[in-house]
Order: sequence, then structure tokens, then C-alpha cells
Amino acid sequence: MKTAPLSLHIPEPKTRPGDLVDFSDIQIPAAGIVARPASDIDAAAMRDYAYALIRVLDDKGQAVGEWNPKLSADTLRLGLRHMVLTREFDERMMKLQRQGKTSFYIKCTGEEAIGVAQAMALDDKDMLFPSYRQQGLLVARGCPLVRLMNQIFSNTQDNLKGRQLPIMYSEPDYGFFSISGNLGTQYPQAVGWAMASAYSGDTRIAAGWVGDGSTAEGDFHYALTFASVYRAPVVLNVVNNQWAISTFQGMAGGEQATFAARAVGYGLPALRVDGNDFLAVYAATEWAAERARNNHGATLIELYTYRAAPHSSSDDPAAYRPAEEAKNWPLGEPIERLKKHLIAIGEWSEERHAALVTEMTERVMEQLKEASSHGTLGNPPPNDPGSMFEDVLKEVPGRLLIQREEMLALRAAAAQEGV
Amino acid sequence: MKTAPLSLHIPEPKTRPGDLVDFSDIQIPAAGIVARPASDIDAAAMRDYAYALIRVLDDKGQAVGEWNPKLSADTLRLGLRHMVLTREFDERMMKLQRQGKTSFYIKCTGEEAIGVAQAMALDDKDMLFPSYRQQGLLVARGCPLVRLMNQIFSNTQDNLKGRQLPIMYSEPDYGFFSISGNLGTQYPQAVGWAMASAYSGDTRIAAGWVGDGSTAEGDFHYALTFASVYRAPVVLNVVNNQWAISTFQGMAGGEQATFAARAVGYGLPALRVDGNDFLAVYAATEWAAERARNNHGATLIELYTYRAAPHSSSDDPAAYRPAEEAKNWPLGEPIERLKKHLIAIGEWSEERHAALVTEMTERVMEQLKEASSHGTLGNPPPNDPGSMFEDVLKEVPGRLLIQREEMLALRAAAAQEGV
Amino acid sequence: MARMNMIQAINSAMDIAMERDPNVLVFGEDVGYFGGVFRATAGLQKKYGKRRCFDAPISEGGIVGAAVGMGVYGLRPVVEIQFSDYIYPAFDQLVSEAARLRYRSAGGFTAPLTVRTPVGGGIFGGQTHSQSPEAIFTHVCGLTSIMPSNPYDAKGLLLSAIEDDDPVIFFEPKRIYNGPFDGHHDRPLTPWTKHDLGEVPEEYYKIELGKAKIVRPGEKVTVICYGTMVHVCLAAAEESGIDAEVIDLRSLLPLDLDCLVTSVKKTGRCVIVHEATKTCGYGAELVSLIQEHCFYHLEAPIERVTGWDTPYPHAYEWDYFPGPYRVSRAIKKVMEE
Amino acid sequence: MARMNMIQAINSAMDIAMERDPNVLVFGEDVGYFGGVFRATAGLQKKYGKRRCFDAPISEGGIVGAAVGMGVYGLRPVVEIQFSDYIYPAFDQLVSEAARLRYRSAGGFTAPLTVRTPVGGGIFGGQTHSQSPEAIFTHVCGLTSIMPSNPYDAKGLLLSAIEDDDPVIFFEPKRIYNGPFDGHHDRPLTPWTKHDLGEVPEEYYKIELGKAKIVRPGEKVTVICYGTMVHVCLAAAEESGIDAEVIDLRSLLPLDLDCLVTSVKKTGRCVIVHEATKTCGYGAELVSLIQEHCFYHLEAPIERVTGWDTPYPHAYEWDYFPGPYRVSRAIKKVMEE
Ligand SMILES: Cc1ncc(C[n+]2csc(CCOP(=O)(O)OP(=O)(O)O)c2C)c(N)n1
Ligand SMILES: Cc1ncc(C[n+]2csc(CCOP(=O)(O)OP(=O)(O)O)c2C)c(N)n1
Ligand SMILES: [Mg+2]
Ligand SMILES: [Mg+2]
Repeated sequence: MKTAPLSLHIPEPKTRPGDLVDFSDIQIPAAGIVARPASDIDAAAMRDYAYALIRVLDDKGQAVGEWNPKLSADTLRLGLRHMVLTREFDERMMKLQRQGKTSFYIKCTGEEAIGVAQAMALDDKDMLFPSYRQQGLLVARGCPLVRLMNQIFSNTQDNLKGRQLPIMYSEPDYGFFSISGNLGTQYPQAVGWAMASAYSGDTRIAAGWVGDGSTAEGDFHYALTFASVYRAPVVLNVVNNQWAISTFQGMAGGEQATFAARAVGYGLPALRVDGNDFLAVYAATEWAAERARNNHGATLIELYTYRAAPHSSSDDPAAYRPAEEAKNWPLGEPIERLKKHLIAIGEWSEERHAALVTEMTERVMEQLKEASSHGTLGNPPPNDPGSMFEDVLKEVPGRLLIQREEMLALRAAAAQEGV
Repeated sequence: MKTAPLSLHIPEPKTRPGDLVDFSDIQIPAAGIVARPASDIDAAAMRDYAYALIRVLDDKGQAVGEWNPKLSADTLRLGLRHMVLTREFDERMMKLQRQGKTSFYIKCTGEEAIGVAQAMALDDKDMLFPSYRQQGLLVARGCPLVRLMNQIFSNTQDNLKGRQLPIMYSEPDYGFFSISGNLGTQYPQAVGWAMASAYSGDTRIAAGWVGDGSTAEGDFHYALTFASVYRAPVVLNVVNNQWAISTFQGMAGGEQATFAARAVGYGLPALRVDGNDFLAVYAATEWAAERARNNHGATLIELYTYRAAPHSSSDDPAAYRPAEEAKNWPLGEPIERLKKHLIAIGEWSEERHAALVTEMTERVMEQLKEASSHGTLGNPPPNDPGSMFEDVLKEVPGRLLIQREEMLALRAAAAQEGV
Repeated sequence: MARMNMIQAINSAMDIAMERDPNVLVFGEDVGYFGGVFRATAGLQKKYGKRRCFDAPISEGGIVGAAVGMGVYGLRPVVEIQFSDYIYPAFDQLVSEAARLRYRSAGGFTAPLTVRTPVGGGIFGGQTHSQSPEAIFTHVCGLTSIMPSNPYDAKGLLLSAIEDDDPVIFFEPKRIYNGPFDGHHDRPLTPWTKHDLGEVPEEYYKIELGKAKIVRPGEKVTVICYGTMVHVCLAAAEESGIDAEVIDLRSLLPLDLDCLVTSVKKTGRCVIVHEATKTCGYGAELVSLIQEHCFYHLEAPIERVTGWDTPYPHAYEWDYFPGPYRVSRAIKKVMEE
Repeated sequence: MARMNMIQAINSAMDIAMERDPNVLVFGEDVGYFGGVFRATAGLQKKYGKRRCFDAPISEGGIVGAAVGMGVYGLRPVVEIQFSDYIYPAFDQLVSEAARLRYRSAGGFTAPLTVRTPVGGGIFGGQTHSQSPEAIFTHVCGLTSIMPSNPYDAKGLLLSAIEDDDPVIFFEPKRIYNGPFDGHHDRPLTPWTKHDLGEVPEEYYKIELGKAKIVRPGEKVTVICYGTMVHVCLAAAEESGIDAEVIDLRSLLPLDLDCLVTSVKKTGRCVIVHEATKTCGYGAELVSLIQEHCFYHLEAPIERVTGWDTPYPHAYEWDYFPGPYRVSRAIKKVMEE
């Protein structure tokens, strides 16, 4: 028997701050080469898709191959509009966070195609169980930005009564589930919701999102297990944006296999998609939704992208990765690519684009004006502290009534004493 | 969009009590057809192994194909001996449980090849993290049965001081980790131990076991994730014995994919093995151990077998599956198959086998005599209740000293009052 | 009226809930065809089909996670965790999700699920089939925690739990599934059929969550307990010869504090009994509340009689289990001060 | 001696432990190259290599499960759970495994791991970055639970925790990482550099686990607290004008009961303060023990000042946080009775 000592392997990204950007080992297959099977295909026949990369937009901005969803120019322009709005919104909110108007913010820069195209490819009544980086879903579903801003500001009009960290939206009317701070928990919930829909003979399906890093949680495994066993009508998305705060995707297993490949062991079909390609994202989502809606069960979609933003307003990525990575991401960025496509097919121009950006900036500012009129974090201080005792249970229980009284008495006394 | 209602899929085994046994959809490939790659092969080249079935013993009892571990007749006879002993031990202990000599028992009938061949294929110093159905590991490592019996009886010589449910052995001197009642928890621990061994430049590897049903726990996912990420020197075994108490393996995802296939998504190699074939189990374990010991990381082995025993002494399988299944299991049973092989190669005979069985029965009875002399459960009543306060922490903390005093005073008072 | 043991009463509650409301479904490990390792769901799959009563993967986190999602959809899932010792893998989904969903969504989403799970020892189950983890749930706001002590209450409380619009953990003391075990393990068990509270209406009825019951009125000392310990305390009160008032909490959260305070103000003495380990057990909260509300009425320190602060040891379970002798001594002790 | 804030002191403890013992290793989410989201492990990977300080998958259950296995091998893993709000996925591995391994194997196997995790609110973190879950761990026998209130203690206690042969949960009150926050959120924070207990020896020293510290001697009322609340209570004592004795527990389990009992027997009055929710919080156990041991010395009911029984609300966190005004009123209240 061999007796050479063992050693521990610790994965490490190829480059760190100070190194030159190096994406040379990222394989980018050409657009259009992946075949599109019927959406009722046997999962066992789909195993190779876990290692492919579905791309529709080629380098010249043309839509090619079987996965081209053949969307109308109007639809494409709508998608572009939503993406631009999402980005403008993100930029503005992050600035406001920097100015102290709120405590926290998370941008989805570079990942806009995901939320936007997926919301558009799904039915409006389908139920979404997002992580915190799919604000594009809400934008595409037409949720007024002022609602989101009110939540971000914890102001008087905040539909979550000042309870939640900024961006932890909950929008029942837009089929958008309450975002949890605990990573991954929404994934089996999405499956449970889908099971309930199937149980009820409904036609609505569910969709869930987690990040590459979050796939390591038990909830990811629960979701795939239950989705497979009960053939739940759900689209399970892994947004592989290469980073989990400071930790590269190799630390979640991405060195050894794609995240799409996780599906294989559960007998689920996987699609691996260029996440910065609006058309590819749309097409893959449409395929998975069709499969689910026809009772053929769940699909795992890996959305291959890059987190161009810092993890959150609390994060400075310059501490752990080369600053130039985002710009050099081999799959580009989604707005630019869709814009190029629309121009290539003669349905858009630089001028119209500039006008769109201006329009969206103005839209953000206008909504911001309204939101600000209801206050920003702590300004004025929120004025219904008693509400913190509501919604723990349907009825405020006795002990919380007492605690509420105590708290209000305390405030009153403090005010009187001038403390 | 299609609007036919969705419906929920609930997996169901093909047959239930009253039905005729029907294993017609179990595909049994011929023995010897699977190629044996070098143990340092790239996992990506191994994906098909997750769907194959490594078999060495053919229907005539011949050892065929590349996976034949070419063991000496002595080694084979030793394996047979361990398996027979394991079975006789199980039979006797279950009888004693029925007689009220202990509270609980679990047999591994039909699965003896797994513990025995795997212990023999591993190095004696490798660390084992078993579930509760691998008593064969201890038998093969030479742990005296009397030790196990003492534990089962919670008697005065019980190395676990009467604390643990019967069969929840813990045998540090035999490299056998404390069995947990909570399913699956040992799996990431095995990986952690293996990581520690690699961290320390050791040459020992770890092995862990879970059942088909237990793969649905989060711990299974943690283990595969960590094993993949840190390339831990560990052999991860899934004993697919078709049942988890009353629940068939389809409810853990076995309808949609093999359990071996779970490895694929983590970039780990998988071997799927005829678990009732001593030679195949030995060979696969040897391969995985070699791979781990040479620092190529973990392997997932699915041991395909059938739980011929009831789940435990508390269970009656006639309530949920056709009684005749075990006898008709298409892969036969391990003792019979190894015996046939040894006879076929002229190294064994029915007479020698009968003698072996007698010898092993006597061995069990002899050890039982010794164990019984130290008592059976409650007879005599265990006599060191104060010991229950030990080992909560290394030193008995103050509050437990007080509780111990209180308890002893209580006993004394009760005795005096004759309660 | 029928004679039912606790399992039958619990089964009857689920049966009726499923009958009345098509949104009620039941799932968990081994609960489908087999009817559960304690047989609590026996017959439900046969009656309602496997769509409404089915097995689950061995994945407590997945079971509760899926149930949360179903609750969000609008169903009322009733899930079984086979032993409460195995509820920990579901802890995050219960605490971070089920318990806080209504709050964090300001009522936009809710998770009206019921988790049934057997608790307690005295069945030679060793450390992983004997635990009583109620106190880690009663610390979590947003959860309701119930523990019945007899078939009649079990059925009425379980029906209330299932109809409750928030998540409820329904702890079932498995030692009394068959009869009102009083801790005298060396004596034969009286079956529920011979007990008044084994008389259970076959039809629908509910018992309000949050109401304790005085199961033995008395003047001298208040004994507070729940689950199996109710029968132990009744025996202990009898054996002590002291005029003890025994209160069965039935509901841990919400707690019927008024009932306790009234009693202790009357008796001036209090013993609290549970099977769970002592430190930070539910008894600690009870002591705190009683000393807060009855401080000037207390004549002696409140005594806690509980499981020791160790795991549940297989061979020594009768030294671990807080039996009637220990309780009666505690009753006498508080009388002496 | 050096001036250190709490993060630096914690970092120094790990540094020294790694230096002294090659079996000590550190891992967790973002702790490697980056040095942790609170920077507690900054520099350790650089100094000791990535073999000894490395990132982990986002899998708290896996982190603790692997650490248990490492402990069994003979290492002393120190793992970070990024926020204690995220410790629940590891609950089963902590409670069923780490805490009970020594017991169930009768000492054959042990899990000497240390789990470091930031607790507490007041940082606008909302309900999932503010929790104080200590009471669900103190109910579990086999676990040791520590919470320091200053850099000096943090370093000495963490070194003891790492060298302890059983699993230790080391709760770090994140609100005082930078300075002794006293609850006056509208006033500037004094940094640790300006505080005596920010004087921390650079070398090795230990503080025994299980010893409380009287941080303000007094005669009239005993205030028991830990973590951030120590500073709040000191401010409150000052502001109340009452001669209060303030005790910093430092170690929740083991508990320095003698210290508390001696103090309460002297003062006859007691206020218990923690940030966690009230019901079944750690304060309940303290009340129980004190009423048990000091019953005849108590002149007034013991008061608990705690977080309300709700999740931690983002915008209302200063109404939630038990600040000095609330504590001082409680001190005055117990003096009145
Ligand atoms: C259970 C849990 N553990 C840890 C965290 C802290 N945390 C918040 S975001 C994050 C990284 C997530 O990375 P990924 O899943 O890749 O999503 P991304 O941020 O890239 O969108 C971590 C570790 C958490 N919120 N919940
Ligand atoms: C966490 C947990 N959940 C549930 C149980 C109850 N339980 C004990 S054995 C068992 C079935 C396990 O089946 P499998 O993993 O296939 O192993 P096998 O018994 O077939 O060897 C169950 C559900 C448990 N012990 N632990
Ligand atoms: Mg990511
Ligand atoms: Mg099995």
C-alpha cells in the first residue's frame, strides 16, 4: 500500500487583487450550437446539457440556433427597457445608501437579463421564490418602483412596516415571495408551493432562485429531492455569478462540475445558459416552464453570469478579486448585448438607447421623489413602533399586548423626561 | 399556453402485500462486463459508471471480468466465515430481543457482504463512520462479539455504560465511530475526519455509510459537497437496500436516477455495485480506497442490495411489502453466492459449509454465555446510575454533581421507604 | 362517544380535518401506505387517496420547507416528524421561516402548518428516541406549542391546531399513546379505554389553544405539568397525601398564565414538572412568570422537578424519568418551608 | 500590552492558538483570503497558509459536521458561523452530535470544536442579522456557551474555549466589536482604545470558563447581564443613581452561580438583562436559579429586561433594543418594592 502522505486540497481562484485578469480557462462554446429538444424529453436523454452552454446571441449580435425564442422586436425592446430601468434603479439606490438614506442595498448589475427575461418568459400568475438579487423580476412584472423604495427606506408607506432589511421585498400581488435573509430556504418552499399547485389541479407553476454559493445549503438538496420525487412543476434556477461574497464558485463545488450537473443525480433535466444573453435566458425559462406546466416536472437552470456589483453595500470586492474582472467577463453584459442585437436587426439605435436611459433615469427620479415624500430611513423617525408587535401571529397574543403597552409607556415616559 | 390541470405525482412501489412479487423492471446486467479504469481516472470520464452495475460473480459462481479482485481462497473463506458469523449473531440477538433480553435489535440479513467485504478491502487503521446496519465491519475487524452483546444488553460490561440504544456501538479501538440515532449525521463527519487526515499528512482514509432513504438528509449533500471541494480521502457508501422502514427507495429519488448518480453533480466518481456479490463489493471498495489514498479524493459507491430483514425488531415488513420479495431478489444473497463460488473453484464444500455454520453458531453461543454472565437488560438492574452524569463534559460540571447527589439521595430514600 | 386511545384520537382529528377541508393534507416519513410508525395516520391514505396522505423522503428540513410552501399556496399541511429527536434538521425552516413569515411579510404570506411529533421517554428508546425539545420552540416567537395529555384533549387540540392560521408544533407524549402512564413502570398500564378521557366524540369538536385545565383541584400547593407528567403528578399528589392542585397546561405557548397565577396565589406554593432537561427548560419560564406575578404570595421557593441535565440514558431511564416518588417528595418539600 | 478592539483581540487569540498548536485550524464562510466579513480572521491565511485557515462552502451544517469529524481525528477546529442567525442549519450537528458525542461514546470520541458567531442587534441588520439565540444552546447539555463583553475577556476566553476538550459556542456581541456601546445610539461610540479593557496583552493568557465578573460593585440591587448589555447596564446603573452591583456573566454555561447568589443575598434585589426575546430566554433560567437559592433574601420580584417577543424590526430597532433608560427604570422599579 502506498504510504505517501495525504494532503488537503483548498480551492483557490486563479487570480487575486493585483493579478492580471485571466479568464483563459473559461470555455465559451459558440452561440447556436446546442440543440433544443422537445420539452417533454426524458431527463436521462438530457444529461449532456448540464455541460453545454445555451447561447443565442452571437458575437455579431445575431440570434442563432434552435434556442432562439423568436421574440418580436417589441418584446425585445420591452426587455431592454426593464433591464435599463433595473440598472438605473440599482445605481440610484446604491448612491442613496452611500448618502445614508438607508442602511443597506444590493445591486444586480450584470445580471439584469436573469430577472427580467425570466419574468417575461413565465406567466404573470406563476409564483416566484427569489433570492435577493432578482429585482428584475419585480421590475418586469410592473411593480412600481416607489413600492420598492418605500421598503428600502422603511418609511411610512413601506408595505413591510419597517420590519425588514432593505431589499428584502415581499410582494404578494406580484407573485413575489418574501425574501429571506437565510440563504436557500426559499428553494424547498418553491417546490412545496408547486406541489400544492399540482395537488390543487391548478395550472400555475413556481420558480425559485439561489446563488452558486447557496447551493451548498441543505435546502438546495431538499428542493431537488422533493422536486424529483413528486415531479413538482417548478423551475429551479442557480444564478452562478462566480462569487459568494468573497468566495469564488469553486468553493461551492464549481471546480469539479457545473452547477447544472447537480440535477443529473436527481434525474432532473438541466439547462446551462449564458446568463448575460437575454434571448437564451428567455428561451431556457420558456422551455422549463412548458415542461413544468405540462406536468413533466422540474428543470434546473444554471444561469452562467458574473456578479459585476459588489456583494452588497457592505462589501468592497477590490479586497478579494481583480477590479477589472467585470469588464473583461467573456460573456459581456446583458444590456449591451441585447442593445447590439436590436441594432443589428435594425430595430434600435444608439440615439433611441440614450433616450431610453434618460427616460428610465427620470422615471427613477420621479418615483424617488414620491418615495422620499414618505420619508427615508430614520428621517422622519418611523412613527408606529407599536406595529412591531403585530403579525407575529394572526391575533396579537396576550403577552405581546402587555409588552406593547410596556413599550409605549416607556416611550411616553422617556419623552416626558426628555431622555 | 396549456391549461390542463397539473397533478401531483406520488411514487409507489410496484407491489404491496397480497401482490405477487414482481422484480421485472430491475435490470441486471451480466457479470464481468464493466471495465475497470485506473483508480486515478478523471471523474468526468466515469459518469457512466453511475448507471452500470459492477458484478464479478456470474450465475454459475465464477468470478469474471476486470473487477475480479483475485483474492486467495483463504481470503475468500475468511470473508465467508465473517459473513456467516454476522448472520448467526444477528439471528441469535433478534431471538433474544424477542425473549425480552434486550429492548431493540437490527439485523443486516442479506447485506452481510457489505460490512464484511468493505472492512477487508480497507486498511485496518482506516476510520469507519457506519450507519446501524454494518455490524459486518466489526465482525470482520475482529471485534469480539461479547463486546457487542454487552452493549446490546446494557450490562455491567457495556463499554457505553448502558447509555445507548442496543446496536448503537462505538468502538474506537476498532476504528468504528459511535453510531448516531440521527440518520446521516456521520456522513459529513467522515468527510471531516478524512480532511483532518489529509491536513495532518496522514495516510489513513475514512469511509462512511448511509442508507438509500437517508440520502435525502442535508448531511448527505454536505458530505458530497465538502468531499468534492476539499478532495477528501473518503469512501462514501450508499447502501441501497430498497427500503427505508416502510418506504421504498423511489421515495428518496430512486425512481428517477440511481443513487450512484448523485455523485456526478459534485464531480465525484461513482461506482454502482452488486451489493450481494462479495467480490464486486471488495473490488469497488479497494478501487475507491486506492483512489483516496493516492490523494485523488472521494468516491461514491452505491451498494445495490435488498433488506431481507425487517427494518428493526420494532418492525413488521409484512404490513407494507410482499413477504416473498427477499427470497426472489434477483441478485440472490451474499453468503450463498460466495459459497457457490468457493465450491465452483473447488475450495469449499457443502459439508465444510455446514461445519462452518455450526462452528459459528457455537461461537455465538459461547460469547453469549460470557455476555449473559454480565447480565441482560434490566437483569440484574444496572447498578451504577450515578454514571449517567459522567461524560456530558470531560469534567462533571458543578450542576451535575448536585443533580447526581440528588438522584442518589432519592434512590436511597426510596429504598429505605421501600418504594 | 367512542373509546379511543391517543393514537386513535389523533387519527380521528386528522380524518375529520381532511373530511371537512380539501386543503388539509398529511405527509411525512412512513405515514402513507403504512400509516406511520406509531400508526397515527393509519387508514388515511386508503380513505383519501395517496394525493392527500403520502410518504416523504427522509428529510425533515425538506418536509417542513415544502409544507411552508404549501401553506403559502393556501393549503393546510399536517406533517409528522417521526420522533421529535429528529426535528433538528428542520429547525431552520421552522424558526427562520415558518415562525417569521407572517411577520416579515407583514401578513402578506403565512404558513398555517401543523407539525406533529412524538416526544418523551420511558420507552427504552435511548437518547435519540426520548427527547422533549419543547423549550427550544417556546423561545421562538411565531410558533405555537401544544402538548396534550389524553385522547380527548389530543383530538380537540389537534383540530384547533390544524385550523390555526399560524404554524403549530403539536407534541405527542408517546409514553401515553396507549394509556395514562403514571410513572409506575413496574405496574401494568391502564389502557385509555378504562379512563374517562378515553371517551372521545367521533365527531368534530375543538379545544381552544391556550387554555390550561385544573385536573385535580387542591388548596395547598400548585403542581404545573403537561403531557405524560400530568399522570405522574396526579399519582404523586395522591401519594403525597397533600391537597395539591394539579394543572395540565395543554398549551405551552400561548400560556394560560391567569390559571397558574390564580392557583399559586391561592396555594402559595408551586412545583413545576417536566421531562425535559432542567437548565433553560420550559419550567424556567414558568418559574420566572410565577415569581413575577405571585411574588408576595409565595411561601416557599418554587421547585422544579425535571429530567436531569444529561442525555436520556437507555438502561437508566427510570432513574432519569421524573417519577411520582420524586414529584411527591418535591410536593412535600415545598410544604415544609 | 497593546490596544485592541474586540475583533483584534479575537484575531490575536486565534493567531496564538494556531501558533502554539498545529492541530488548531480555522475555517468558515469568507474567513480565508478575505479574513471574514467582520475581519476576525484577517491575516491568518497569509501567516499560516491556506491549509490552516480557509473558506468553506455556504453550508453551516457541513461546516460543523466536518468540524466534528476533525475533532474526532484529533484536531481543534475553530469555525465561524457568519451570523448567529445562520447557525440553525447546523443545529442538528451541534445538538445531536457535537454535544452528545462524548456521552454516547462514553468518552471514546470527542468533538473539541469552537464555534465563533456574532450575535445581537443595534446595527440595522433586520431580523436575520440581529438575533441572540444563546438560550436554545444553553438548554443543551454537552455544550459550553460563552459571551464576552470586552477585548480582554474575549481573547482570554477564546483561548480557553479553543483549548477546551468539549464543544464551545463562542458568541461575539457584534455591536461592541469596535467599542463599549452603552445603548446611547445617538451619542458617538467610544472606541476600545479609550477603554481599560481595550488593553490586551499580545501574548498568551487564558480566562477560566465559568467565572463571572463583578464589573460594578454595589449594595442595593444586583444587575445580571452579558455581552453588549454589560455596557448598557453600567450606563443604566450610573443613570439610575442607585448603588447597583453589575455582574458580567461572561460564561452562560457553565454558570458562576455562586457569584450571583452571593450578590443577590447581599442586595436582595435583582434585574436580569439580555437582548434575546424574553419568553424562555436565558434570563428565565437565571430567575429560576436565583429564586431557588435566594428566596428568603429577595425583597422584590426579579425583573427581566429583554428584547420583546418579536423578531428584530429594522426601523424600530431602538424601540426593540433594551437600552439604558429601560434598564434604569427596571432598577428603580425593583428598588420601590
Ligand atoms: C444561511 C446563511 N448563511 C450565510 C449567510 C451570509 N451570506 C449572505 S449572502 C452570502 C453569499 C451568497 O452567495 P451566492 O449564493 O453565490 O449569491 P450571490 O450573492 O452571489 O447572488 C452569504 C454567505 C446567509 N445570509 N444565510
Ligand atoms: C434524522 C432522522 N429521521 C428519521 C429517523 C427515523 N428512522 C430510523 S431508520 C429510518 C429509515 C432509514 O432508511 P435507510 O436510510 O434506507 O437505511 P436502512 O434502514 O434501509 O439501512 C428512519 C426513517 C432517524 N433515525 N433520524
Ligand atoms: Mg454568487
Ligand atoms: Mg434502506
